[in-house]
Amino acid sequence: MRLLEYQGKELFAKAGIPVPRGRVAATVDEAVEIMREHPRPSVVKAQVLVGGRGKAGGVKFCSTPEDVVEPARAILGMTIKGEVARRILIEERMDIRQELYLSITVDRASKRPIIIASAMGGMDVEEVAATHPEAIATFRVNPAAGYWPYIGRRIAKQAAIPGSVMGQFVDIAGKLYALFFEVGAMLVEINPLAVTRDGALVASDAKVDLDDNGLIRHPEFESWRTDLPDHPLEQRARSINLNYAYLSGRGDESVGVIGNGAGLVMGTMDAVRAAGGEATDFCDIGGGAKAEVVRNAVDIVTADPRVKALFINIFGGITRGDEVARGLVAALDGGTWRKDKLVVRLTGTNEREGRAVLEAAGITAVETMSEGAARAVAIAKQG
Amino acid sequence: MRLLEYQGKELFAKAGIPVPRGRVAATVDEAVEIMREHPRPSVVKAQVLVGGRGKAGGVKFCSTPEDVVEPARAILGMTIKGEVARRILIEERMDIRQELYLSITVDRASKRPIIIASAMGGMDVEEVAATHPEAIATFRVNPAAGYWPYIGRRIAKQAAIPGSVMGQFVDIAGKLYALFFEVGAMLVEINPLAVTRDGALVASDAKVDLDDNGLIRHPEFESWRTDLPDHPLEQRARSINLNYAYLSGRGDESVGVIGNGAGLVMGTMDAVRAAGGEATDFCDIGGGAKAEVVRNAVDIVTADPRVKALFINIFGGITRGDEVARGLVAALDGGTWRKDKLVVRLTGTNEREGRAVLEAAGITAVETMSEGAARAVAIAKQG
Amino acid sequence: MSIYIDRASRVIVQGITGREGLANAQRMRAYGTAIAGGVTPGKGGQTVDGFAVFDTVADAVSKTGATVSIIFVPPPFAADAILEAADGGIRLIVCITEGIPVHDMLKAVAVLPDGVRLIGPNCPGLITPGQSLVGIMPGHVFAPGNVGLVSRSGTLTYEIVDQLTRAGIGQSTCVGIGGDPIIGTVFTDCLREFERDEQTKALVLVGEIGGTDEEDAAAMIESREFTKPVVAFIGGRSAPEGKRMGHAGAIVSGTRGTAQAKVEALQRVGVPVADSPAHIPELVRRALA
Amino acid sequence: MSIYIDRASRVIVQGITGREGLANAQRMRAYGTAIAGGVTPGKGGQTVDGFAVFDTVADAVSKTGATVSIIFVPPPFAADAILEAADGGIRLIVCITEGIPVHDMLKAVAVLPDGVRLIGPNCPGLITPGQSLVGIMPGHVFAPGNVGLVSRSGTLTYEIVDQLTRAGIGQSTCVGIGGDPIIGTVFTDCLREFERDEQTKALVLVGEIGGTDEEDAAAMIESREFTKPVVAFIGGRSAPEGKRMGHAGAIVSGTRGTAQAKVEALQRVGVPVADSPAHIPELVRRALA
Repeated sequence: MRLLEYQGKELFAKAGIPVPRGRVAATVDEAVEIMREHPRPSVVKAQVLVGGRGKAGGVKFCSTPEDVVEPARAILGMTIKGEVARRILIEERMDIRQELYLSITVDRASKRPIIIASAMGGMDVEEVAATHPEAIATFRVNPAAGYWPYIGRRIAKQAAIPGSVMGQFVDIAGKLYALFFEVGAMLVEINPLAVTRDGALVASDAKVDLDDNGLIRHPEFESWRTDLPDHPLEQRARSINLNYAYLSGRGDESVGVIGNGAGLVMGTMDAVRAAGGEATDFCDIGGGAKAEVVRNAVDIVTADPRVKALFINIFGGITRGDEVARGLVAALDGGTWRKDKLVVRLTGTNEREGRAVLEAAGITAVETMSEGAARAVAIAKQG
Repeated sequence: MRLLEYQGKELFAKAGIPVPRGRVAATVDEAVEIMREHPRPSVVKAQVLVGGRGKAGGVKFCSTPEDVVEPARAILGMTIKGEVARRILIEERMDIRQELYLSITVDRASKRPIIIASAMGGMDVEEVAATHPEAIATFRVNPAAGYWPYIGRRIAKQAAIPGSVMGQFVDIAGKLYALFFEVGAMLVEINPLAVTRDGALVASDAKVDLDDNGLIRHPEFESWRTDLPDHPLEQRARSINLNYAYLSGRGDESVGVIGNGAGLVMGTMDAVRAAGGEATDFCDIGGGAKAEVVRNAVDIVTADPRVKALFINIFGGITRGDEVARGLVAALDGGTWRKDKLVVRLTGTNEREGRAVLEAAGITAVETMSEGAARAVAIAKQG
Repeated sequence: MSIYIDRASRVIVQGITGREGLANAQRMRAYGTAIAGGVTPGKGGQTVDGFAVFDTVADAVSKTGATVSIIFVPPPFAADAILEAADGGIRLIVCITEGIPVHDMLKAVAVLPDGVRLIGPNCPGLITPGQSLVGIMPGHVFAPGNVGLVSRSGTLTYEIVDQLTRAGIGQSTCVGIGGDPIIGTVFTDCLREFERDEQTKALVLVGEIGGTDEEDAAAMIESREFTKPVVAFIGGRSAPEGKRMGHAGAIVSGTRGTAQAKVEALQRVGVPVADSPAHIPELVRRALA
Repeated sequence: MSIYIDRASRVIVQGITGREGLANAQRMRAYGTAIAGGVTPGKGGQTVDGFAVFDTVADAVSKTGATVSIIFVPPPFAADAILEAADGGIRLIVCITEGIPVHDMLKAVAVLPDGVRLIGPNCPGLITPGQSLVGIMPGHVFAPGNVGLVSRSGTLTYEIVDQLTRAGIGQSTCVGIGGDPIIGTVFTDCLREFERDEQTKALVLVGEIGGTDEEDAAAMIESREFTKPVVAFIGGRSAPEGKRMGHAGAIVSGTRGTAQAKVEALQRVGVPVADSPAHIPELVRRALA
């Protein structure tokens, strides 16, 4: 679960990492109220997850309750790369001398958290990494040993962090590491980590991505979900614990794909593309799914108006073919989806029983994935 | 720093370990007030560090504000094994079905915290360990791995903790382990860990010993110091960071020993005993001590009226002989201690300069430790 | 021969009294796996459908001599179960559980003792066809033979194995390593084992977008640490790039991790990469020729 | 020969710009130790009394090739300094600092990599007389020879060595392992090294009340893992038992840990235990005869 900047900064502040003074507003009136309480040179920032909001006009300045109106009105409701800014963060402006970079993420290869730092922070750090890899310092922390100050000193030295802020840097890196584990994050990133004119380090931005599996330990973050601009179908799927993704795509000639197992669904999407089509809806019913789950999956995928054909690909292991078939028939009976826009491939456990259920409902299953993909694409192209 | 029961229970409660409801009182009036607020069957317990308070009359019962007066009056100020009970803990009485044992301490050999548990808790657990070692379960936790619930389950199984309280036991063991590290303890012990009639586990007693070196991270515990019944000379020594121990002993013919390095001081005490005497005051001035430290050491040791002879044994490494000599002369000049009741042995770094300082003040240093010990004992015996 | 498991492997099931645990214990037993018993704290001494239940892994190991365990406990307790297995004397731990917090796994993997192998979590387990199934795969699609398989995917693997078996190509051992960010056993671990295994004459490697496990395997092939013929398939080639956030991922993996990068890394070291699972049997046949 | 250090040992001083660090760096250099430089974060690039200062141990190691470090940093930062040394490539770490929180050491020792030896903390260091002093001992009381010494005490060791040297008995290497509850190197570690060291013909073991390190050494002598003659002294025989609290300590150590238990354990395996440091030279002479 990715957090908006203001949510990330709330976590930073609790962890003792310095952030600019600021408050979030959802309306122009709230923005005016904030500026009335704290009339000072401020920056107004669109709260979106996508990058590049500055170029898109999502960052503006103001100093008084009067001149916040225009920026707030402009940004609230603005769409940036398909994402609607529903909130703005109003923060005091800082006098920044240098922009550093600091992040911690999960390094799959070493199976460890990796701390990444650079003295060349800001928008172009990824470019720096590609062109000047020596300007990027990394340290893979053994989680059993944990963070010790020498790690921060070593990174700071390697990344050429200015000596004058070394102590602060080592401290912030330690707090960021503690926060990373405390909240179960996949990523915590401060970019830029600003050096102000008076020599203080301040987290000028905050990107936090929480491990969804870790949220069982953090029910307190669930309330932040509503802030996230997911597609409504994704929200609906999540509410019933279904693994569904609404993918971008042209939308015409689209195939919705349902399968058991993320790998199989991805493989099926590959097959759809190989057959000349495009999959825009990904739905994994998981292992051992009951009829009810299948029915929900069909309901959600067919609710996407872009979908012109539905391809259900099941390879039964612990998932039973007859359960899937029953769910499918129930979904079609209770819904408006037409059988002739459906392709089913069913094999593995209880395959025979499943096929019988389908045939009784007038549905014939195909034999192979390739065959099914070809047929689904043909249906989608008919429109 | 060893904590009194009520202090340990305060830490337990914060850590989420169940303790009986109770409050501490320093006067009879406070005790009456506590019983007035909570008139219930209660136990009144002397707050002392020594064991065996029950047999010594330090544990009594009451139920009303009236009948707490007698026990409170009896226990407050009571001396148990040389220790004065300055406070009483008044707790609700529990209906105990079984007494378990649970502790965590530092195991030097494995360099790990060791969790110890037994289903045979209470006063006699040490006896159980000696006679029925199989009734004691232990687990040396790798601090890098930390405590995991399986450890608690494994110990519980091995110690035959009743299955009905296994979940609570695993939870309490985890909380006790976290507390152990949180406060930097050398020992956390729950004995007995009571199983009440309604099947709940409650810490009936609490023994916590904090690592003195760890107190730099825990200034909050310093305020608890005043509760501890140390000897006033020990308190004075601690206030100036001097490593001093007031040892029990007959007190006549006593030798006070000052040296640099705990091992050397202990060795010197051994030499005093070998010479037929007894050392009652241990003072280690540490490495590289300045004259001021030596002066303070002499002041404190000679303030013990039992001391009949003072033996100062210095083997100069980073400690300089002339510094020691100057501190010694200053102490004698400013105090009332007589030179003829003093034996000095001085060797190592700046030995010659030190001897010169002493001789100028009319003090002759002996050559060896054995010689010094013999002379000190002879002086002490003269009285 | 085979890798990791064979007919002699004695297996305990952690979480055996749960629905999943029991059903899969029965399926494994039916396949021929030597299930020695199971573990459910607090239920030691009971018997479920003929399986002896123990309170702790240590107890189960000391009483049954099992050296393999398979874990079906719920996500919040699974990392604890893994470490209990290791501490209890288990040498091969197969964790099926899906949805374990990544940080639980970061900690557990970091303290797993040397000499203990973890497969998974969030994996279908492994199978040495005709001998032992320690997992949740549909055993009937597998057939004994001389092709090894290692896969990050579950059901996609069944699909591929089904095609291999129908084409008359049997398998030595098939390992599903799981798709979570932090897993115990990666491709290169399996390649090392398959290199030593005399029965295995060729290998099918089923990768997926994300991570650099496929690139690492390619590097191992390039350095001749793995010398047998390999056929690969990379799942998710048509999947859109996820909504990316932050620069850290890009800094760590650079240009690696995409389907494109994986395919190129493998092709560069001479590994044919199938466009579709349907092409795999033909590529394997050629590799064995 | 010698153990742990010799003339070739290149040493860096962590905390070299502190009062203790600098004074001891100078003393060690004067003794002949090859001091390669020192480390003080934030002072890299400076020079103090001819010693090059580096910001990090990694930096110092890469620029000087040192493999030994001695630590003089204040207690709250000492465990961090130990781990920095290990991470930076140091193989032998000697920690002089007194007063380190026990829990810092529990954690640091648990994660110290294999192959890295820590001596101390709260120890006087070690010396191979005539070659290298990595510690705070008064070098002039030591003399080269063939008797090894290992001690839990500081100044008591100087006392004993002084008597050995005056009696014409030189030393191969003397190691002060420190008196804290958690230390990196214990008696048995040193015995293993001294057993292999050809120069060492006999060993003086200076123990102390508390712990079971002396009993462990006795067990090693009994099992013939250590075969050279040993002479022992146990300090604190007249010390009163500390005010004991709780049962845990007694449960862990049983009847061990007292001076009496240690003396008996050593005597039982044929080790003479001196009543007073003054008797040690005579016992050593007899052991060598």
